[in-house]
Formats: sequence, C-alpha cells, structure tokens
Amino acid sequence: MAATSTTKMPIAKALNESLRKAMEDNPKVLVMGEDVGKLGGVFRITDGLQKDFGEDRVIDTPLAESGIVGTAIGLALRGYRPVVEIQFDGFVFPAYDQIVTQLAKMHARALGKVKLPVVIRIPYAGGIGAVEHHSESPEALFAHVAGLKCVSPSNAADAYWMMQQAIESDDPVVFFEPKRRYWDKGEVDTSAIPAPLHAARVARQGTDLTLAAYGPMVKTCLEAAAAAEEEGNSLEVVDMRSMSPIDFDTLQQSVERTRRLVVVHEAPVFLGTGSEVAARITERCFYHLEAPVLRVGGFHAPYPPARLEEEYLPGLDRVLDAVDRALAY
Amino acid sequence: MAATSTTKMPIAKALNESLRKAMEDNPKVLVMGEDVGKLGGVFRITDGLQKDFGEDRVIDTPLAESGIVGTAIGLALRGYRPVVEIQFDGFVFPAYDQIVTQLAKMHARALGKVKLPVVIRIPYAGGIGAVEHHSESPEALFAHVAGLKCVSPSNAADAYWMMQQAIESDDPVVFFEPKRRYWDKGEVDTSAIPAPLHAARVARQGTDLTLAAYGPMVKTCLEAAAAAEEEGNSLEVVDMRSMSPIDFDTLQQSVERTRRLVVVHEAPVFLGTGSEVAARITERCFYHLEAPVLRVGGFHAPYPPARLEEEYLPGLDRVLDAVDRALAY
Amino acid sequence: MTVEGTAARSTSRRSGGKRASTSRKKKTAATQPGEPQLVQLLTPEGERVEHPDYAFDPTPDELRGFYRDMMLTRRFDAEATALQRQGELGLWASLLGQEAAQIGSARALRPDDYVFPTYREHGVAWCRGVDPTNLLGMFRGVNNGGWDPNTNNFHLYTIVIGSQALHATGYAMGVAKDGADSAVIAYFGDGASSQGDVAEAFTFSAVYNAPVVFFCQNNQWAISEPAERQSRVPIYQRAQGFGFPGVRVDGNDVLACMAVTKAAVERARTGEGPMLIEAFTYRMGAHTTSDDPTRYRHDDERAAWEAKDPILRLRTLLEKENLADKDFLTSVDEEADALARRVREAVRAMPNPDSMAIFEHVYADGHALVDEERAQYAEYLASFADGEAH
Amino acid sequence: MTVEGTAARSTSRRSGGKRASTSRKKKTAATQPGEPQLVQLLTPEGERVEHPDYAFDPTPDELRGFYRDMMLTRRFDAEATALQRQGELGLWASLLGQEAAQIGSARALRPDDYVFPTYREHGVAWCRGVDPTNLLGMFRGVNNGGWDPNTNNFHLYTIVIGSQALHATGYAMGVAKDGADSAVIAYFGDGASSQGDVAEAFTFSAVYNAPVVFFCQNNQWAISEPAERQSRVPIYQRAQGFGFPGVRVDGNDVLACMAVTKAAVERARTGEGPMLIEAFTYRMGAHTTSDDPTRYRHDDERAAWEAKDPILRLRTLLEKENLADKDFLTSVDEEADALARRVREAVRAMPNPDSMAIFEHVYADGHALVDEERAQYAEYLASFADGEAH
Ligand SMILES: Cc1ncc(C[n+]2csc(CCOP(=O)(O)OP(=O)(O)O)c2C)c(N)n1
Ligand SMILES: Cc1ncc(C[n+]2csc(CCOP(=O)(O)OP(=O)(O)O)c2C)c(N)n1
Ligand SMILES: [Mg+2]
Ligand SMILES: [Mg+2]
Repeated sequence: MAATSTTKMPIAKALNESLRKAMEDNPKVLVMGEDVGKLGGVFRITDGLQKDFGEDRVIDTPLAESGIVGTAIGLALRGYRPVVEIQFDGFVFPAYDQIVTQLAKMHARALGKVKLPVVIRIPYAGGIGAVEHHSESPEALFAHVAGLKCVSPSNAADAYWMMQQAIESDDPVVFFEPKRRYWDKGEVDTSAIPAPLHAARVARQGTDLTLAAYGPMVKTCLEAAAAAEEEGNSLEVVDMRSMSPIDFDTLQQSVERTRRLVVVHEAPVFLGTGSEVAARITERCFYHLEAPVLRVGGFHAPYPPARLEEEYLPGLDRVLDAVDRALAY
Repeated sequence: MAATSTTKMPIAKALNESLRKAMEDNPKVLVMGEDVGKLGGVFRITDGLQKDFGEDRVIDTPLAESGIVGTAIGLALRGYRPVVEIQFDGFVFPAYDQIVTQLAKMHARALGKVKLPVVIRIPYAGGIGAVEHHSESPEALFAHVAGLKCVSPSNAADAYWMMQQAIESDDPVVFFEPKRRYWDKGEVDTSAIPAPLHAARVARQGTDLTLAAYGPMVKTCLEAAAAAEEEGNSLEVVDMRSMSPIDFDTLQQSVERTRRLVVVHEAPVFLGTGSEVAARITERCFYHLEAPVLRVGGFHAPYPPARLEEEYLPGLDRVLDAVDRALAY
Repeated sequence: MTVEGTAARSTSRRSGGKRASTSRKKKTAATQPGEPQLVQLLTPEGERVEHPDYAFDPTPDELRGFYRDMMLTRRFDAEATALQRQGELGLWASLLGQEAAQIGSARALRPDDYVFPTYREHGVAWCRGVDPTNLLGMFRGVNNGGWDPNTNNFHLYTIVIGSQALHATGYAMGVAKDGADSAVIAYFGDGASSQGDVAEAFTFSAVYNAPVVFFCQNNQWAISEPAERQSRVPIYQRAQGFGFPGVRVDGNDVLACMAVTKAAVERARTGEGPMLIEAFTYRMGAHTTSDDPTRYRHDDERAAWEAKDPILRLRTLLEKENLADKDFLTSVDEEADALARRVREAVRAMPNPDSMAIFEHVYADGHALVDEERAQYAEYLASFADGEAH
Repeated sequence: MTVEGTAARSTSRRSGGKRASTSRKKKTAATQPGEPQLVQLLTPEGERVEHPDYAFDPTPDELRGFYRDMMLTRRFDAEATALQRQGELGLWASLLGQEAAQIGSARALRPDDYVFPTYREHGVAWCRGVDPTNLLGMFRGVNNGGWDPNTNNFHLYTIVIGSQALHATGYAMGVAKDGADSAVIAYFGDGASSQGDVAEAFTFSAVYNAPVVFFCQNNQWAISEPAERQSRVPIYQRAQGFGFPGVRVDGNDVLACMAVTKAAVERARTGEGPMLIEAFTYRMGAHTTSDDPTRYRHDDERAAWEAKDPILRLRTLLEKENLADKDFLTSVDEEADALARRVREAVRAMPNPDSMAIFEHVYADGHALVDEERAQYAEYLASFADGEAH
C-alpha cells in the first residue's frame, strides 16, 4: 500500500495538478486551446504548464473552436492525446460539428481500428455573474450523442482523478468543469485508488427521498439535504458524476430504498439529462416509486442576464420545494 | 365557406406547393440552400421555384451551412423570411452554432425588438438506404434549445399547412421532413382551416394504450395499431406533430383514457424526445398509469450502415413488443 | 434616446466653413522597408501626410468633431471601467486606444447604413447615436443587449466571435435585393479573423457581391494571444484570395480610418462589392476588466503605442493649426464630465429586471412550455409571499 | 490486402531505365490571355511542354505506370458504377475524368506520407495500395468505411465536406512534433473550399507551419453548383491570403499533377509549411449515381472536356514516343478486366453485417448503456427464435 498523500486544494488546482501529472506520465498528452499558454487559461486551470512543458505541448491556438477540435482529432490519429480547453460553455458550438460528426463517430467508422483519446474540457454552468454565453449547461446536447462520454466532477478529489481517467480513456470524453465551484476546496489523495470514471457515488445517505445531481448542483443538493434534516426529512444525495453513461444501477438501488427521486441540474429541464433519469428510473422502479420523479432545473429560456441568474438557477429553495412536492404524494 | 379544393399528392409535392404558395403570397419569402435552384434540391422539394421566382428569391448558396444560416439571419434582420434547406440531417451541424447561439437567442437578446422568422428545413431520419450522415434524427438537439420551435409533419396535408404556418411564424422553426415518407400520398385541401402548428392530433382512436410519435414513425404506429387490432388490442395513435413545444395536454388526455403510453421515434432513446414525454406524462398522469411509459427508438450508437438500418429503425415488431410489455404490467 | 452622437455628426457635416488649410503641411507618409503598406493621413506627431489613393481634406468642424467624438468616447469608456471597479458593472471591455479606428470608420457611414459590432464598439455606437447607457445593460447584467437595432441601425453587441460577419453579409444581401444603396459594416477583431464564420462571410459576400465592409480592428491581441497566432501574414491580405480588396490603415489615425472606410462604403454603394479594412491599432488596456495582461505582455509594448495615441495626434494638429482654442477644448472636457456623470447616474438607477422577465421574449409568438413554466414559477414565488414555504 | 497499387508504384520507382527522351519535343505551355496561370506539362494533344518551376522527366516505366494506374482506376470506377446500377451498391461517387489529378498527386507521395481523402479519391486509394473492394463497403451499405487507415496511411473517406482538412492539419502538426519528415495531403473539392473548416485548416497550418498539402480538385461542380458559386477568383489564390503559396495545375495532366505535388510535399518535408494545389479538372459523370446532371448542365460542356481527357493524352504520348507497344496496352486492358472481375466477385460475396454489429465499436472502452441495449436487443431477437413473438 502506498503511503497516502492527501492535500487540501480547490477544484481548479486539482485539475491543474491532474493535467500536470498526466503530462509528466505520458509525453503524448498535449494541452491546447485559446489562452492556455502564458495566461494559463482564463480560469488558470493550465497555469504554469506551458512554462514547464513548452509551447510544443501546451498550445495556444488560433481563435477557432472547430479548428481546435478538428486538429486535435488529427493529432489523436497521429498518436497524441490532446486535452482541449473550450474557453466557456457557450463557445463550444462552433466545434459541435467536429465533435458529433467526427470525434464521436470515427472510431465506429473505422470499425475500431482508430482510437480518439481526446478530452474536451468545458468550464460550464452559471453562478459567476457573467455575460451571455458564459453560464450555459449544454451537457444533454453531448450526452445524447453516441460515441461521446460526458462527466462532471463535483469536488476536488473527483476533479483530480476523473481528469486522469478521462485522459487515460481511449474514448472522447467531454469533461464539464463546474466553474463556480473552481474555488471550493477539498481533500485530494493522490495515491488513492479512484472509483471508476462512470460510477455514481452516494454522497450522503438518507431514507426518505433521493436527490440526484452532478457537477455544481451536488453542493446545492447536499445543502438542501442538510436543511431538510432540520425539518426531519432524511435525503440521500447521489452524485451522478457521469452523464454518459449514467450509472442507473446506483440510482436504482437508492430509489428502491427511498422510493422517491428528485433530479437536479442547471440545464433546462425540458430534454435535460433529468428527463432520461426520470424516464429510465420510472421504468426500472415502477412499483417502488411513491411519487413521480420530479425535476428541478433551468427554464426553457436562454440563460438570463446575471442579475436574474439566482432566479434561474436551482437553489436550495427550489430543490426543497420539489422535495416537499415529492414527499406530499 | 370557401369551396374545398382537395388534391391527392405526395408529401414532397405538398411541400413544394406550400413553398410556392408562400412565395406567391409574400415577396419577402426566400428559399436558400445548396442545390435548391436548377436542381430543385436533391429531393426536388424546391423544384421549379427558381424558374418561376428567379435567382434572387431562390438562392443557390456556397457550400457552407454556417454561412447559409448566418446570412439567413442577416436577411431576416433586413425583413426577409428565409426558408433554408439543409441538404441532409447530418449536415446541419456546421450551422449548429449559428442556430443555437444566434438564431435561437437573438429575439430574447433584443428584448423582443427584432424577430427571426427563419425556417430551417431538414430532410431527416432514415429508411432510404443511404450512406453515413444521411439518415439521422437530431431533433432532440434542437428541441432542448429555448428559442427554437421544432415540428415534423407525417402526411401530405400537414406538410402543406405546417410549412405555411412555419413560414408565417415570427419565430425560428426547425422543420423536420420525414424523407422516407416524401413519396407517400395523401389528400391536401388547400382551402381548409388548418389546426394550430403545435397541436398534436389523435390519428387513430383506441382504448388500451397510446402510441405517441411524429414524422416518419406515425405511419409505423398506425400500422402497429392495425396489427394490434387483429390481436384484440385497441391502440390510440397520437401524431405529436411538434417536438417543441410538445402538446402535453393532448397526450395527457389520451393517456388518462388509455392508461398506458409508448413513445416511438427513430432518434436514439437516450435523451431523445421520448424521455421528456415519459418524464412529463408520468408526472401529469402518475395515478393513471398502469405501466411505465415505454420508449422505442434508436440505439445509443451511430446510425448504422444501410444494410443494418432495418435492425436499427423501430419497426412494427419492436413497437408491438413494447406494446406487449406495457400491456403486461 | 440621447442623440449627442448624432448631433456631433450633423455638426461636422453642416460645415460650410472653409477647408482646413492643411495642404501646405502635407507630405507623403514614409513606409518602413519590409513593413506592409499602411494608409496614414496623420502621423503620430500630428503631421498631415498624403496618400495617393485616399485623399481627405476635413473641414475644421470635422476635425473638431472627431476630437470631440474621441474624447467623449474615451471618457465614457473610462467611466465604465470605473463603474466596474465600483461593482456597478460585472464586466467591461474597454476600447481604450481604438478610438480613432471606431470614430473614423463610423463617421464615414450614413444613417441608413447598418452596423454589426462586436462587444467593444462603444465609439461606433456613440457615432450612431446609441445612448451610451444602453451599452451598459449587458455589462451590468440586467439584460443581454436589449436595444432596438433599427433605431440607429446598430445591431446588438455580438459576443460569439465572428458570428456577426455573416449577419452583416446576409443583411447586405438583403440591401442589394431591395435595390437600396446603403452599405453594411461588420466589425471584428484580429482573433476573429481565424473563425470559419468570418471566412464564410468573405465567401458569401464575394459571391453575391454584397455591399458589406469588413472592418477588422487588429489591436494586436486576442486576450493573451498576439496577432501572429492568428495569421502569418497581415490580415488585410486575406481578402484578396476571396476576390475583393483589402487594405491596412493606421488604426490610430482617425482621418485615414475615415477616408478608407468612406472609400469602402462608396464601393459598396456603387455595386463593387465587399472590401476588408484592417485597422492597425492597439488595445491599450486589458482585454476586459477580468483580464490581467501583465501575465502575457510587456509594459514597453504599451509604452511604444502610447506615443501613437489617436487623440494626442489630432490634438497636436488642432493646436498647431489653431483650429481649437482653449474654450473649445474646455467645453469638450466639460461635456465629457457631464457625460460621465450622466452615465454613472443612469447606471446606478438601472433597475434590476423583474423575476418574470426570464420568460419574456423567448419567443415572439409564444410557446406552451414557456407559458407553463412561467405560471409554475409565479405560483412558486407566490407561495413565499403567502408565507407557505421554507 | 491486395497490393496491386503499391506494386505499380514500386515498378515506377525501380526504373534504372533511361529517361524518356521527351526533351526534344518540349515547348512551353501557352497561357490564354486573361486566364490564370495553369501548370501544364502534357497538353491535351499529348505534347510535352515545359514549365519553368516544375520540371519533370519521367522514365518510360513511370509513364507506363501512370497509364496503368489511370486505366485500372477508371475501369474500377466504371465497374462500381455498373454494380450500383445492378443494385449491388446503394450509391457510387465516380471519379471519371479526375484520374490524372488523383494518380499524379498520389504518386508524388512516399509510403510514410499520410492521405486524408473525401469520398471520391478512388485513384488515390489505388496508389496507396488500398484494396479497391475496401472502398465499396460504405457504398454497399455494409459499413461506414471500416478499413485501417494506418495500413496504407490512407484515412477513411470523409463525407462531411471539408472536415478532413482539419484532421490532416492536426496530423501534420503531430508529424512536425515527432520531428518526422513525412508530408500529409488533404483532398477536397471546389465546393468544400467554402467551408469554414477549410479556412480554419489554412489558418492552423500556416500558423503552425504544418507539413500539409491541400489538394483541391476543382472539378467545376459541387453537385449542381458551378465553381463560380464558391469563389469569384480562382481557388488557388485563396492560399496567399493565409500566407502560403497556391498554384493551379492542369488537373487532367498527370505529369503536371505529379510534378506540382512533388514540389509541394518537398516543401512540406523541408519545413516550408503548407501549400495549396488547385487541380483544374472536370467531373465527367454525375455527382453520384443518385444525381441527374441533365437538370443543370449542358452536354457540350462535357464534350469540350472530353477533348482534354487525362488518359487519352498520355496514351497519345506513349504511342507517339513508342513507349507502349500493343502487348503493354493489351496487358493493361486485361489487368483491368481482371480487376473488374475480382471487384465484382468480391462485392457480391460481401456479407451483410451481423445484427449485433450495431453495438460494436461505438466505444473503445465500453459503455454501460450500449451493453444494456445490446443485451436487450439480443434478448428481443432471441424471443423470435423461440417463436414467442409476433
Ligand atoms: C467563439 C468564441 N470563442 C471564444 C470566445 C472568448 N473570447 C472573447 S473575446 C476573445 C478574444 C477576441 O479577440 P479579437 O477578435 O482580437 O477581439 P478583441 O477582443 O481583441 O477586440 C475570446 C477568445 C468568444 N467570445 N467566442
Ligand atoms: C457539410 C456538408 N454539406 C453538404 C453535403 C452534401 N454534399 C455531398 S457532396 C456535395 C458537393 C461537394 O462538392 P465538391 O466539394 O466540389 O466535391 P465533388 O463532389 O465535386 O468532388 C454536397 C453538397 C455534405 N456531404 N457535407
Ligand atoms: Mg484583438
Ligand atoms: Mg466539385
């Protein structure tokens, strides 16, 4: 057994350390994107990497997202493992064609004869008071697409390990980073044996209802569970961690015990990942559910200007309102 | 009351007539896309329009989908009503950024002060034995996005009227044309008063279970209902017609009667429109449902090569299998 | 809607006054060997120079008008930066250093011309007569733009890099269809020149011969990336390969920017199609108030560009030629102070949007889901008012 | 995997034989006034001409090799068209008329170079040694490509227009990182030149000085749209604005295509960066077997291009110079027949994929949902076998 080496650090730092580790371990790992070099990215996730690994491995790209992903595909075909940074969620769409028609499908097109180990990092979701296009949660638009995997860590340890695992994966992984949690600190044990990349995790045990969430909403759900406890309700919180695939087994086991499920994400409810969770868990747990699976999420509207985002984002109150409604069945 | 003027025609012709009518009625209506001019589009939906309305209104564009949609937005800002043809479903993605970040959001960005009456026609879905990218069903990727409306006709009369209504709409409409049904004939009454664009329609009445579908799968569901009848099961078929918004009221009314629902689409089940229907109808009809809402659709895999599409596409047997499973609850 | 900007334009146009007698001072600009050609009519030292293709003899009123435009724009910009520091704005993208490029190009336009800006075209907005406080809504976070583009033929700010180049091209295609002789101008940056959308705009505009001018402010930086990261040749050369002319202009020379843009819009009006202008200028400040340029560029670069300041050189000219007396200069300063005050007050008074605004204007014709969510959310909010909830 | 293509290449390389004594016949190609320059080394009449920048003295073996390559490619292509008519293929995209562009460019490559094709590069595939039947799988509908790109350094056919230009650029960036001296070549059409992805590939390759050659076959048509719908200037000129050279070559002249591509890949190898080649050629057939060109183009256009046929002119040269006797010509014809026969048989024998193939290779590392759906579908299929279902 390796000695544990646990440090407390924010998610942003955990990601930075993880990238550094991956680059040290494997000379084929590259980092590329807009402003990832000297600036270290607008969130400093790649801070110091260009200084230490050189411009050849930490590549400031022209301002063209399709070009970034398209050339990352070419680099992957040559044997590299590019980790691409999309500066903000709303700027991934110029690359959407390369992602869904090429990155997602090329392995199948080649009947397995080529692999596309590309990680697409997207700082996503809201809560930082930003202007338009800087606060969106487009994960459903990627999770629906076969050939991609989608994950989102909620804490520093997961950020560290899931990034390692995403880079090690031979499949393209869209890595959604909860940008408003970048500065949340947590213990990271760099010698731990991590859970599988796509396994959900019971983040808090409870008996009356399950809250399912991932990324930034896990913290909100944990807070809601704490608040509910004071009211005498015992909520279980499942950190889904992966949106493609979704670990339905863990969710099912939880719901079979609690018999009620509320899914929470920032993305619009309509056709959000919660719709799939609701549909499939209802199918799996039809005779267990005491209430319909309820969903809390964004509205069917463009992400609003900053001074309205507190209204738009699912907060404690809206989560607890859904909990009350579910418990009332 | 106007005299009825009913003609039997295929869906393709109904669309062509509808475009012609819209162009005659309003000089601001333009048609643009690749090969829409002399060729009349690869499916001949715009056949003859350039001859009659000129190159200024029926515009062959450079081969660049982002450019097509981006310039259509500019034309709309200038007061035009562009109807854009995307040649095949799989080629809409280069335009995805313009569609979701600009077309969908500009009206809101302007607090209503500009309107974006752009129709994006997409011949979609499979069943024609085509090569890759020519058979996809990406509707969920548009329906999830606020600011867009998404519809799909299943028959010639709807094709005719829904196209008129989409062009009249001051909102952007993504118009999904069921390409393998282009040659299916139906009666079109050009003097009828059409149903609202986003209203679902009970296409066949039944008592034991509701099948919900749109576009190409309506025919499949009607055939399934006919087959089920022979086995003594009475299936109701709802033609959803619109995927954004979805007419949940009509679905709810149906399910409250039949107490069972199977949703059918060609798109992958995972995060397909069926997931939203399942989640919401379960919420609305929790105490009515005798069985979980079941979904029949594509698999979580790239659309397969032509010789496998019969396996991939939901056909009669797979629909009836789901019906059996739902009835067995 | 204030019309200070518009008023300034009519002032500069009204002028029956005699041309500023600058000809005696004109020389021809010296081009450094190896450097690409750069249209210049006013040197950093405030000397008028001639250019064979772009003659421009501004009246004294016009010169004073440019000065006023640039001063007021700069002051407005500084005030917005201050407002961000004070927490009144969430973000600000300063145009400091780019005043000449924006004022010069915008003053070349007619009211019926149409502008498609990025997020930094505060000086262009000014010239179009857009109320400056309108620009602040999105940076304060109370809306995402929200003005009516048709009031001043000034489209909403576009944040997604390069998108608006296509909107401008489409709009221009519409102008041509209408048989109008208006021109359209699309602004974008050096970074944007790499986006596929900009290239597609070049293709469409060339193929349809659309009356659009592409005005690229090469301010040397796209956040932390120098312009060489976008192109290994000067950006204006990009146009030629698409079949229309490109020209590089001294972006800190308001006269040259005016003259070149004027020529480009005239081409557009007369059916000669698109043109690309690269205004060679410098982003004197940070990318936005969130940015820290010390991480990626040296102070001495900024210092070198300070010597080329667009306002300074015009002021030198005005003073040298006795075209601006103390009264005029003072009045502009006072006007700038008043503008800043007015903007500050207006921003502070800007109300937060109503909760239910989330559901407004998602669609023009309504949408059942939005209606349902609006009703549910209203009910939810009401439950608090009733004291029924947590 | 058959290596007929590869074999042909080694033949043409082996040659210790003396150079074909064509010099005495060479003239310099006459350029029509107003027409853009077009590199030509062999006229439609079968005359050798010289070009100041692109000298190429092929050996007789090389000339015969080109002839054989083009003949076999054309025959393979005709067979595929026939197989589509007979219902064995769902679709075919014919390269008829583009043999010289493809063979000439592909024969300029080394085995370690890497090719990114569209869906029409059957002649290039041939030269790379790809088994022609491999190309037919996607057109028959049994797979979406499925060959191993690394076997012949020939990437999968790409259908989404322009995408592969970026893959090629990224691959070339990787070659440069590896310190290798291989070159990469991206094929695309005149239509594709309008796609943003192609422009972005130009930008990236120029900025990173990537060893990539862009080979645009301007076959005058993008389905029904003439090349003028994509650009109002010759496509090769596009490159200059991105900072690298572009050249137009007679795409029906296999010698010129070889010489120009050779020069371009040599540039790439020696670190001089990208180059754009526009091969001016003609799509003699329909866009694909689904297309009906009579709707949009005149027969006389085709007739004019028939006079410039790429194979005919080489055969004329071979005969004139006594480089190909009857035996050789007959042997090529026989080889072509054999190839056609072999392809026909192979296609007919191509098995339909297994139902469960849908679930294979969606992911390299597996995916729980795919596993679940695979199991469910297998169970569903089994229910029929058991006679339990409808
Ligand atoms: C498609 C897209 N990608 C990334 C961004 C983030 N971003 C905002 S401004 C900027 C740099 C733009 O540089 P440039 O075009 O030179 O304009 P400047 O800001 O210098 O005026 C970037 C990368 C964006 N807004 N849109
Ligand atoms: C992004 C995209 N849009 C549309 C199509 C449909 N399409 C297939 S080939 C083609 C024309 C291509 O023309 P060109 O690039 O000149 O190549 P050619 O077929 O002439 O060899 C079109 C429009 C496509 N494959 N990809
Ligand atoms: Mg810049
Ligand atoms: Mg072509």
